[in-house]
Amino acid sequence: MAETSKAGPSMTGQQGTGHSGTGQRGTAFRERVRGWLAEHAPGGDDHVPEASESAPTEQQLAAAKRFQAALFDAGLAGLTWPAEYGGQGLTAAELQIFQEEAAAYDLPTGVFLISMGMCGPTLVDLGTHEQKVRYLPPLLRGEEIWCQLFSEPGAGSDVASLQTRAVRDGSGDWVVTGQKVWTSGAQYADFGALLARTNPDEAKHRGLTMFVVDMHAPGVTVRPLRDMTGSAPFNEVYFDDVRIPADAVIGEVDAGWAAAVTMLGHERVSIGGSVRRRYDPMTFDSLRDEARARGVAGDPVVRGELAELYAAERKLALLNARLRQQSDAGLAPGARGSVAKLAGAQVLWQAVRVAGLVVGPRAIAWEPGDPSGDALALAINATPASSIAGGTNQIQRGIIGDRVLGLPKEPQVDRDVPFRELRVGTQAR
Amino acid sequence: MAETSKAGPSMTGQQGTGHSGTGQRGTAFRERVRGWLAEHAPGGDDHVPEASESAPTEQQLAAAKRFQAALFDAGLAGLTWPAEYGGQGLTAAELQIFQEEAAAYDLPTGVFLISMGMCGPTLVDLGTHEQKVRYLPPLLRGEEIWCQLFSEPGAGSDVASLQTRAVRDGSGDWVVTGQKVWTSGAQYADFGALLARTNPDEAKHRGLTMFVVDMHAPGVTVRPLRDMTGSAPFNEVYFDDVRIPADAVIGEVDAGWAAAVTMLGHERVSIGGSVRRRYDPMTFDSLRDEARARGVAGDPVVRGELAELYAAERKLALLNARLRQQSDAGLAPGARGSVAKLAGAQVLWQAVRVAGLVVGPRAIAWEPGDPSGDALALAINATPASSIAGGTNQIQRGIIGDRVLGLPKEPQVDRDVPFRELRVGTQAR
Amino acid sequence: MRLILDEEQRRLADSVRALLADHCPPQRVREVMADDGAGIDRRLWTQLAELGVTGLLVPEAAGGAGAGHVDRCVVLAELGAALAPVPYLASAVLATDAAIALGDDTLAEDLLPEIAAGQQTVAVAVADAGGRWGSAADSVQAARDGGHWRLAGEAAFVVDGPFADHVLVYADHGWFVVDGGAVSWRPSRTLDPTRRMARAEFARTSARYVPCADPAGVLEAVWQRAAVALAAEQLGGMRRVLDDTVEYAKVRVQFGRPIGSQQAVKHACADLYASCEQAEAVLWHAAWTADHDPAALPEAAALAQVVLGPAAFDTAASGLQLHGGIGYTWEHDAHLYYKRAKTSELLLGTPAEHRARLADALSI
Amino acid sequence: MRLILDEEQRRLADSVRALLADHCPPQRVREVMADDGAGIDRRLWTQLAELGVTGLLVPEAAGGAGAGHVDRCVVLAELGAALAPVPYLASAVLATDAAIALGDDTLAEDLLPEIAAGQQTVAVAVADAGGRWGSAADSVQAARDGGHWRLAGEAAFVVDGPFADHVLVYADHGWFVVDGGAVSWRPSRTLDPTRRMARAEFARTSARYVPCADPAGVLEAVWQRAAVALAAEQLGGMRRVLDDTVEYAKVRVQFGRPIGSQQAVKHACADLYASCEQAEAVLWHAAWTADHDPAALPEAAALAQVVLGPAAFDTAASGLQLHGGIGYTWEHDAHLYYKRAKTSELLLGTPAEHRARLADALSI
Repeated sequence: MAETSKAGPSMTGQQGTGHSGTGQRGTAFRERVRGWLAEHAPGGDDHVPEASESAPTEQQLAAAKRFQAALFDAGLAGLTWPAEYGGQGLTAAELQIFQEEAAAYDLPTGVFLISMGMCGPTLVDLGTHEQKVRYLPPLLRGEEIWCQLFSEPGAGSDVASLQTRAVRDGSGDWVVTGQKVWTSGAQYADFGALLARTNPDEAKHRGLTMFVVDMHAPGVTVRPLRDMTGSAPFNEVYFDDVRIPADAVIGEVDAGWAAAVTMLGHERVSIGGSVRRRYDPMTFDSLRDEARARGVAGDPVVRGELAELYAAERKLALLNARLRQQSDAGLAPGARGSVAKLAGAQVLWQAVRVAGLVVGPRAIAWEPGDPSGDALALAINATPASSIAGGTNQIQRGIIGDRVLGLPKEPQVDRDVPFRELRVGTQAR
Repeated sequence: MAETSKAGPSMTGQQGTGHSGTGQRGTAFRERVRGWLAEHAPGGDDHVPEASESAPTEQQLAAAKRFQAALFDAGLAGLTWPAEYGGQGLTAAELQIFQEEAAAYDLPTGVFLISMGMCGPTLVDLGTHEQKVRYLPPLLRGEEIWCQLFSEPGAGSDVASLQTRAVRDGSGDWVVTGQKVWTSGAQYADFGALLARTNPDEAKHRGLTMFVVDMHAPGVTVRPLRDMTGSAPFNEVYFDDVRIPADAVIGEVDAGWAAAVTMLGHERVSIGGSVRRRYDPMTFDSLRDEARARGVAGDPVVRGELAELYAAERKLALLNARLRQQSDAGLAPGARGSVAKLAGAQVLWQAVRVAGLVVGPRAIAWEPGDPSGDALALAINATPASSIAGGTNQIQRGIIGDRVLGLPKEPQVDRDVPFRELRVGTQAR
Repeated sequence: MRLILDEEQRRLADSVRALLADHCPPQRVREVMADDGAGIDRRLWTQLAELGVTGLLVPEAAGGAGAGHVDRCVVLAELGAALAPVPYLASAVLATDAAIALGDDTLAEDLLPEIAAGQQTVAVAVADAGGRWGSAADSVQAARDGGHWRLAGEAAFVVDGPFADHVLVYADHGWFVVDGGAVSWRPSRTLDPTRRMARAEFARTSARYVPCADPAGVLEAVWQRAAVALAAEQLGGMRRVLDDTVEYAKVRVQFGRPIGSQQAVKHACADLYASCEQAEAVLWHAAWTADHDPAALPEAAALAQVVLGPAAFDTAASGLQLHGGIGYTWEHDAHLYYKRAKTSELLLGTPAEHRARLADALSI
Repeated sequence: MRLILDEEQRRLADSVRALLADHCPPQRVREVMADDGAGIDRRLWTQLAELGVTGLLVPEAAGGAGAGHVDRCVVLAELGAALAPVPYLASAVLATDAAIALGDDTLAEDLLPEIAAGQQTVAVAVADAGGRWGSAADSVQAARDGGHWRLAGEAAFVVDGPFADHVLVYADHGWFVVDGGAVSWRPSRTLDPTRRMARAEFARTSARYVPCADPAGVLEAVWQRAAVALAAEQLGGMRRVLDDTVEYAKVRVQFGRPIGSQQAVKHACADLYASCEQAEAVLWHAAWTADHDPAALPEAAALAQVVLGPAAFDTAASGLQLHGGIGYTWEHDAHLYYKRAKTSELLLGTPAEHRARLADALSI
């Protein structure tokens, strides 16, 4: 690793190890990115938190949009998107280089994560030419933000059991009624990718359709949803007879499940490749420093636990690096990305345990002015999200078993039942 | 615990803690048992191993039968069985006292474990008067030994999918063909409790019947089955047109599943209450002594691991003691006994890990003359049995979920299918 | 050794549970939690006193019930299950045990009848800012000032300190009692919003010295009894989480059937149950030992925290996980048990320290 | 840093795998295992030599392939998957690495060509009866006897010792080479019947001293390379167990459907897969580091054993468990992987010692 020690991301974090794209073109691109970031990356105040932290302020939102516009102007937005719609038409290698360089900064890109990582790529894949022309350039210029509207109170892991209805009226428009939940960014999003049931007489995976919905349309109500950390990075979104024009369908009518699978595939990649915050109390680096500061780093038990935590982080980082190398070599990670998600959650849970040993009672009560106490508590309280959000650990194991290992499916009692006859959520029977 | 410190079982083993039956009658009985054992309990050479050790020698077998006869003569055999059939007509309290006192010895009762713990009690519950008169007294006198014939190569966890057939011929006799496996003691058993399919047109749980089978009958072939420890405490038993008279049915024809459930209920109690060997390398006591002998007991990591192992043993021992107290108070353990089985396996797996830390490389290679090396290797190699034999951990968790917690059943694809249409084992489709 | 409750103890559990069901539903816990001015539920505390459970370990002569640790653990398990915001751990456990163990008649006569009657609450300050049990011995200094003593310095992790009428302080390796109102309190931020803790600042604070032959012995005795009492709270939380999770698994439908019919959920529930059952046996053993076999208490108390600490947290975390997204919301109660369990796991030291204590008791 | 195999390495893996499939099926492993006279499969060893893999790390000048650790790990993974009874770990890893690290031309010229050609095998003796790496330094004494040296004492845990033509001994804190035939061997009983170990007794055994500036440094270098090589074997075993278990889960029917459709089995298989994938990344990183970044090897090698040791055992144990009763039989191969994995987990020290090594490397 000597060759990579000069710069770049922490070698011990969950993020990548080593660099990709060492060809000449890659080197030139890396230099350009590095130079641009050194000049334009804003300071920590502009940091826009991702989910499981608090919602961004107006100022942060404005700064984020400005930064995205600057990225666009510099030719660094939509690296892998078609040039025709404002992208740069480059490859995954350049994207990887950009992420590696960006990892050294706390870029204010959090609010665009879903827009850029999920909604945009899905439009690239499935949108009509008109949709791409209308939506992609403003997105890349930081003018419009998107959110994703899949989950419902009664449809968590089992997304396909969702109950939000879209009914076509005489004019050809659709009228939407229902409730979504866990929607990041709904309070500031301009558009949403909405999954709704268009044919309840079909089995649950059939009869769904994906729409572009204008979040400012009449009948859309957004309510913040507090999570267990006490902050409200998510929302509930209510649809009360919201009208959507016929040309807002993404993909085909009643083929929404396939569109959703496409989008969730981008989500896994996006999660695996997301940029980590520079300071996180729940890492080996932080906890080793804590242990040193508290004088317990020499305790053999603490030492062993720290070494195990390092090993857990490192094996995950190396797994991710290997997945990327395989991907570069033409073997897309696909469902194997679930391994990284599963392992990532396990590392965090392990870190919570180690934090208790290292920090001791100070992890449970601290002085009001002590930001490290607040940060540690937030990290402890955010950890359950790692094994729940984006598909629970149980769901990830099922994905690995079914799609990677090819194990036989469980008996599916809901496969061929018309949706209107199905029990879902916790509704009365 | 000061009041219980004078005698009795190890306070740290997985076996009980504290004594039951402190009433006057109990005290007198305890004195009698203690006195008799002090006088009659044979030395270690007569020890008859249980499953997962090697098969007993002829001499051990003879000694075991003599010891059982002596127990019978002393009025200490079949403590809870009806006096009418040779038992003592006492209560679970006396049995508990006996087991507590016996725990201090290495009694040669291993070969009778299944006879006394499972087959006998099932005959008491379900046998005809004639069957009880014929079979129970010789069993208690140590003259006849029984084995249990349920499991088959294709029917492990799913016992009810067994394929051994019993067909009634013109004379009213039954003719049995098939193969059993995992049969402890078949090589020296005189009788077996056989579960066979008598009606393959019924669903799998129906159409089974339990029989008494004479293990010396023509057509019965017993072959030793080596397990991963290298010893052969189990057997395969082949039935090749074995004739069984009509009066050998235990319970009702085609009601064998209920009979099997009755017998397996006794098995759980029997496992929970079985007498432990005095020396076992895979206990806290042994590993603490090992650690001291090797000078690593002061290592903080080893110390912590030993304390955790102690805690695991102790919480299981206390759980068992509590189950007994509840049982004495009228709350039968029932399916909750699965918790003890599950926890018992977890303790052993934990001990294997701790043994590695304590013993180090000497656990993997040792001098030919070193019995502690052999014993430790045997214990490491026998540990998988703890989470497989008598129902895998997975099966135990299902039992707890279904019967203790009342969680909904899984979809059962084989519930109402005639057996002959069902896929079982690994047979071709 | 008795590991199951008798009829009277079950009735005690029932009556506390009924009181809490009526007067301390989750909504009430959240009201108190949100009100930094209140911090504890004084009405509920009075009701518990009227029920006669605030002075369970106080001798009858001092107006208490003269009952045992098992009885007190019965109450604590219910309080832990309900996350009841009352100063029971501070006043009816830590302070009561310290006042009894100190063996000073004047102190006992002053404090115990008031504690038993629920008229006054008492807190205990034994730790410095690092949180190690007994470390206040060095962070709070005592000096004689004429006929009085004065304390100077700081103690932290004082559970329910700001609401206490008196504070027992382990200062300068001895025991002192001070008026709660004479202490300068700085409420701490806490992981668990239902368990208040504070720093106590002493600035030449007038104190009364409590004569005691073995102050460190009292400190240790209080730890052991606190370890048992906290374990009872932990068990109560575990039981509640298990019950809620099993109930949810029965009604929540995904993929066309209740999630409890899925092995991933069912087997996890079975593991929770197995953990609870063993934890419960360990708890009642520890409580019984505190009552009947004090010589074995160092081991039994350490065992209780070695087992219950991590088990309660794992149970809370697993229960939350099995609820999925709803369990991660502020509105659902799962997070309150999660935060309480993590707090309890570290309140009396880290799991590694508890293991070391157990190893000491076993002479490993 | 490269964590995936290139085309040539994949061909190497394929050719070794094909050879082992033909000449080292499980039945063959069991034959050699049952034959205490044989102990190793000499014919297979010759075939591996003909394939050119016994001298992968031997420089081309000495008749070897001059290849790297990644290539050798490719071979070791296949040998581990097949449990091949050949002295590869002893001769092509431990002895080769020691001979290279010692840097003594005479020794290298004597041993390396023979090792590469598969004509002779060499064992390494570094541990005393307690098994700690390097402890033979004290249990075997060296004394000068005229122009010669003589060794006296005992070394243990000598992998494939009795079959070796030469033995490299770490005696008296220096390195010596002795004739295998001059050593008095006492075969040990081993947990793993497919990996032979023995005690070597030296009684004024004639030895040749190997001049070396830093004998302890060589000892450490050999450990690090052995840790990487053993990790490759461990990975091979893990992959085989995973494949066998998944295959079995697809065909074994219980309760009317394949057990692999049950979440208890499916999710356990997923966990095995996740463990394997991470272990593989760690292994190739360690091998790459050994080839390209020696300064980082202490960390990477310790990491490999911290991760692969327990992971391989847990995988073997879980795979056996998922086979149920059949996995517990002698006839099924699951137990061979279980015993090998436990052996490998402890062969180079305990997991706690590996963690301590990693902590050292990280300067914790």
